[in-house]
Amino acid sequence: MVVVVETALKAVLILLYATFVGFMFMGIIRIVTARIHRRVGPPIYQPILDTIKLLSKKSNITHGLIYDFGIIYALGATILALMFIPLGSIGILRMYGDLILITFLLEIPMLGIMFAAMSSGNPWAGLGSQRALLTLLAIQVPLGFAIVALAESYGTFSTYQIVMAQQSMGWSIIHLPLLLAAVAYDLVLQAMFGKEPFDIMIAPGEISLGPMVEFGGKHMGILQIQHAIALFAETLFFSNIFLGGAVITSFASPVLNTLASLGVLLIKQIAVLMIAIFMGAIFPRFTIDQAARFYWKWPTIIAATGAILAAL
Amino acid sequence: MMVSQSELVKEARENGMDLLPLDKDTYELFFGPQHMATENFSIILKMDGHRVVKAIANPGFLHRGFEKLAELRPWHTNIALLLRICVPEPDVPEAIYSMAVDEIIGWELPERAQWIRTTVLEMARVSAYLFWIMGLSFKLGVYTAGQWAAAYRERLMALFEQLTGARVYHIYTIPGGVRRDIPNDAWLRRLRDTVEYIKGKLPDFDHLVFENYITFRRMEGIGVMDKKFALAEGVTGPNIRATGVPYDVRRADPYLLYPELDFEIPVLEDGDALARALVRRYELEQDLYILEQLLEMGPPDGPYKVQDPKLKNLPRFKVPAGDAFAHVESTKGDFGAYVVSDGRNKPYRVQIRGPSIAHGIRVLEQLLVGARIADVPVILMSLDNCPPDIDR
Amino acid sequence: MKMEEIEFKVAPESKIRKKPSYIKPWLGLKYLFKKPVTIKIPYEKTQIAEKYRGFHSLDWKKCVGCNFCGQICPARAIEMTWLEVDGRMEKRPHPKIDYGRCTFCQFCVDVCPTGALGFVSNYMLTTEWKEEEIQLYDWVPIHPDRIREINEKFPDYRFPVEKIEFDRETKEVAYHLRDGEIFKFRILGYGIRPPKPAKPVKTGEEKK
Amino acid sequence: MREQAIIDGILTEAPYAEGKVRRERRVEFKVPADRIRDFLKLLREKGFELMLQITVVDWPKDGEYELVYQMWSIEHRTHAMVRTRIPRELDKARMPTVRDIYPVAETYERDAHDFFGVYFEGNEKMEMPWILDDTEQGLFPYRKDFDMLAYVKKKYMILDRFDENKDNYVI
Amino acid sequence: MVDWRLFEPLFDFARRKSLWIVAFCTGCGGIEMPPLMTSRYDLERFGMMPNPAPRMADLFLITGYVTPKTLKRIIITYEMQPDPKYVMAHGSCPLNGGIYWDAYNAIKHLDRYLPVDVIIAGCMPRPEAVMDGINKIMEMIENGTADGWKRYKENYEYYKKNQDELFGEGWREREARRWIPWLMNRKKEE
Repeated sequence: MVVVVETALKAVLILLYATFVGFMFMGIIRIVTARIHRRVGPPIYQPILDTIKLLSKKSNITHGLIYDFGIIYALGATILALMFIPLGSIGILRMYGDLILITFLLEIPMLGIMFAAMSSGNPWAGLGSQRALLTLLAIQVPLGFAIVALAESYGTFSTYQIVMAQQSMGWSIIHLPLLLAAVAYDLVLQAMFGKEPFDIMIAPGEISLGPMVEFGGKHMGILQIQHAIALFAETLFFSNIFLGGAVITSFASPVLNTLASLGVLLIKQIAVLMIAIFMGAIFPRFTIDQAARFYWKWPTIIAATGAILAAL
Repeated sequence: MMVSQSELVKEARENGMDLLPLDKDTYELFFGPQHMATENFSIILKMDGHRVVKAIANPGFLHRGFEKLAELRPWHTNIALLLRICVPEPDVPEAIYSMAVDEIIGWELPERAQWIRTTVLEMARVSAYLFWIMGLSFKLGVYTAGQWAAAYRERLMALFEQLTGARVYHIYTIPGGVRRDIPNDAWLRRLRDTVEYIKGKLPDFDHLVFENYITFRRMEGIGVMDKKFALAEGVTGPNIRATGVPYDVRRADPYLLYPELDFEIPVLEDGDALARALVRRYELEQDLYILEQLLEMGPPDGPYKVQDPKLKNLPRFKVPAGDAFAHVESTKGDFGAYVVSDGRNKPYRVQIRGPSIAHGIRVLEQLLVGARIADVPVILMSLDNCPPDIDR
Repeated sequence: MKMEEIEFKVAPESKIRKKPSYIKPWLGLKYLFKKPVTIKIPYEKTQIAEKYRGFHSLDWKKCVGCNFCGQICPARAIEMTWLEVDGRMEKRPHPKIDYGRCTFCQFCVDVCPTGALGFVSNYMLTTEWKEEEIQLYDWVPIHPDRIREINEKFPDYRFPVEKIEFDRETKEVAYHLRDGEIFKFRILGYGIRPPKPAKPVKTGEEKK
Repeated sequence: MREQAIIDGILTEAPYAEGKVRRERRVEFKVPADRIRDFLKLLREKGFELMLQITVVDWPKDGEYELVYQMWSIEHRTHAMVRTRIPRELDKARMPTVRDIYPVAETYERDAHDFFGVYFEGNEKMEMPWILDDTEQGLFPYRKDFDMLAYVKKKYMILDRFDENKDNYVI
Repeated sequence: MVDWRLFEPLFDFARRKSLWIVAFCTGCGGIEMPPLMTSRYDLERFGMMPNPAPRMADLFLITGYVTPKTLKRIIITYEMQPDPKYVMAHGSCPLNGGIYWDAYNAIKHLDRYLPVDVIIAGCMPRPEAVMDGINKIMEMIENGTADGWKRYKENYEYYKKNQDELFGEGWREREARRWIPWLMNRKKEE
């Protein structure tokens, strides 16, 4: 019984922490982008206010069961993914957190959003869903090769074991094959964050936010929370498998150890985020066919080379 | 209770709600006016997947009936009205209307007025091009360059404000000269600084937009026009220069001080969106160069408007009967005005010919066929379509 | 088409063309640590040009009521109004300006033969859409010195009048100026011709 | 003179037209309405490649519309106005289209049809909705006899916030 | 159930600080929108940003004159926004027609067709004036006086009557079907 309560408590705490830090990440994205634009930008807590406002809307438009369910589905999948990823020395399901499972769970929120968007019947949402599907398809290939490279090189699919292995042999990216995999994975992350040049599925100037066009009020609010958690989970996953994660045991107190490892992880996550922001600020958007061709070309070649090198 | 699909369709048809897909392959898509890329202009697209099958331009959201309104207001007052035709560069309608009226009356403009008018027109061109860079980069998705362009344009806005007393609607060029003199020498110095400043910032735009690999990928081979097509469709301005026709009103039909100024006309043969963008980019550089030359020349001494006793009583100011056509080179193309007077204190007929009426309807409809939905904003922006001057 | 006939100076193609690059866009990050160009408006003030075309001012003593301003106005925002201040009727009608129409072209100032009508650089007027607040958009301008005094006290370019009260029955108008002063007069009628004092004003012409 | 030479070159092949030089780089032709297609075809051959606008001027005193085809020649660097007159009654105000000669004329013809009611025969987009909204179509607001103030009062039921008695132009 | 009224102050604070704007430039004032949104005046400092989709927007800026053809779209867009929503009118034209007081194709008194919360003077208003108007709307949200959306619900009959008088009955369906014959290459059937 105590174990159940403790696990539940841990889960809630992780969720709260992830949501909060995710919102801060959203704020950081907006502020840093603003600074590159030579302007001041919003306060860092702005995304939280946005979400509160969206949740407090008085009228909500719904288009049926699938429409509501898709959103919940997206949020649930993201939370589940978060639970599988090791967060420093804490983790609920980290033992079961296998690379393929987490990657899969991080991608399916997009499917949930697409269900909802398609059921709204808006042509823009339909267009956006087409694009999102194709993007999803395009990133599979480099993603797969990157994971193969990781698994080949560490001989395991478990995220936690990869993190532990990195404690002894150094970060993944200092090994050439894994560096290549990391580059490919980072390009994929750009699409998962929805930043330029791969923000094709939302593309405000072209298809007016695509799948999001019909969402308003509470639906959009939940999507904002989902986005925040997803940001946290994706950066966390990347820092875990490529940037060494954080397992700090140098302090006597376990609380201090946990805090220190969270801090280290946070720095790594922000570093991952910054690369995404910088790339997003300076490149225009690809069209969907160009993006697909791009993903099937460069990142695939890089990741495949990494996988082959790792296998040798 | 279950209602079958066919019954629903029938009920919808009876209630006039036949909004189903057009046929089994295509669907209807309203592109605008509530859309970030269109600026209150609407294109009705028949789509097949993400390809456009047919496009119909639907103008008229900004129609106010200027040509009728201008017939009911005194000659000078029309300046305050007609400049609303082209919002990004309101000096152009002012200038063409004033030039046409000047021609009907037969006024010789004082040299100082000519200098000021040329400077204002060139400043308007620079500001409109910066605005266009902003629009292009917002539509391409490289927001950084757009934000910078809008910020640098504010410097020109401040200069306009000091010269004319307003930020956007200057109401400055009037028949017979301009309304105010240059405020002081500090203004000229500030203009020189601004020209230098914007010139120094041009490489930044190059890095982000015009030399960016992805921009090339997005714009190459999109919306291709050839020379014959462009001439037949009445395309003017940078758009026709991008197809290889060196037509520039400033050289072909010189006005104001342009015969004395030295500038180059960029001409490219490709006729695609990229060529149009590069031509505009080079023209921005040339406009800054023209401003430098004008500043070098310095404003000549003398009156800033025609000394005519008739100008004392503006409401009763009469223009002799006659008609005239005047046009200038705006950033969008050949902007013309045809003014008819019947000798009273109001114009008899004013027709403004915006370049976008040629670019925005037939050219756009034909260029969009076969384009991807992502190319639609790029084509719109590369044509630099300005909806208010279609609608008037 | 004969190209040789056109002696345009055509730019060489090499100057116009650009080379695509993956590397150069990264230079776009160079302003990341520079100071933003933003004017932080509630805390900073922008510099308004000295002769910015803002609201009008009117020297009532100089105004001769010639209606030139009313004739030139493209929006017909100006109407001549007969006023009564402190029980004495003004000898000439004065222009009443409707900012629900005015386009701030200031042609009226240009044509004013005596220089009575002028403009100040105040430009800010924000109200709710309520009948009593919209009254603010319709006023007879006050003396430029008076506006200048108010501007010295409140340097934020706002409309110099805070509230306009208008009694539809008695036609009495009260301007509540921003520095607390109340300025009262009565509207007798509209038009260039003086109103007939004996005849009661028609209800159809009810006007602020 | 260059302009005179252009006119002479054109008029020898089109004896039905009149031409004159207005000033440097501006020429003017008067053509009967039924020969407009022949004349524009000729102009196109003679190097007037761009059509800038079709202007309609309403002359109710003469009972006529004046159509001004504004042409520009990049080759000669000259602006040509081709004037023609047609009756202004709505059922008689008909012109042959020049869409096949200058494709862009289609747009200008739609414009003229919407605002003046000139019907261009052969232009199949004549019936297509153009700038004006449903309620204004068929009003032809740019005609001189369109009473705008009365129409505005009827349509918006308000001309001024407070007073509705202002029904004539002060100017 | 949780009593959400307790959280109203927090909600009002969030609504005030995160006004998303519909990206719909309805008139000339649209030209001052880019400077407002971009580096020089940077509205994002107040948490405002243009939003391409009306479903998630709160504030509607009527940037200048409104023609009947645009007004149809404005009404449809306005009705798509979820409550609470606010409308701000720029310049003179929506109030009284402005310079288009006698134009046959410009709306004279916007309040007859759509509830407007704040109006700012100017032709066109400077960005500072627009920011002042936004400030005003923020204050009104705090006080609870920005109730245009409530008025629209309560007086829907009145607004609908005016709209129908202007456009003719059944204009929504007519607008939606208008282009289908032309897209399908068949002439209007009527």
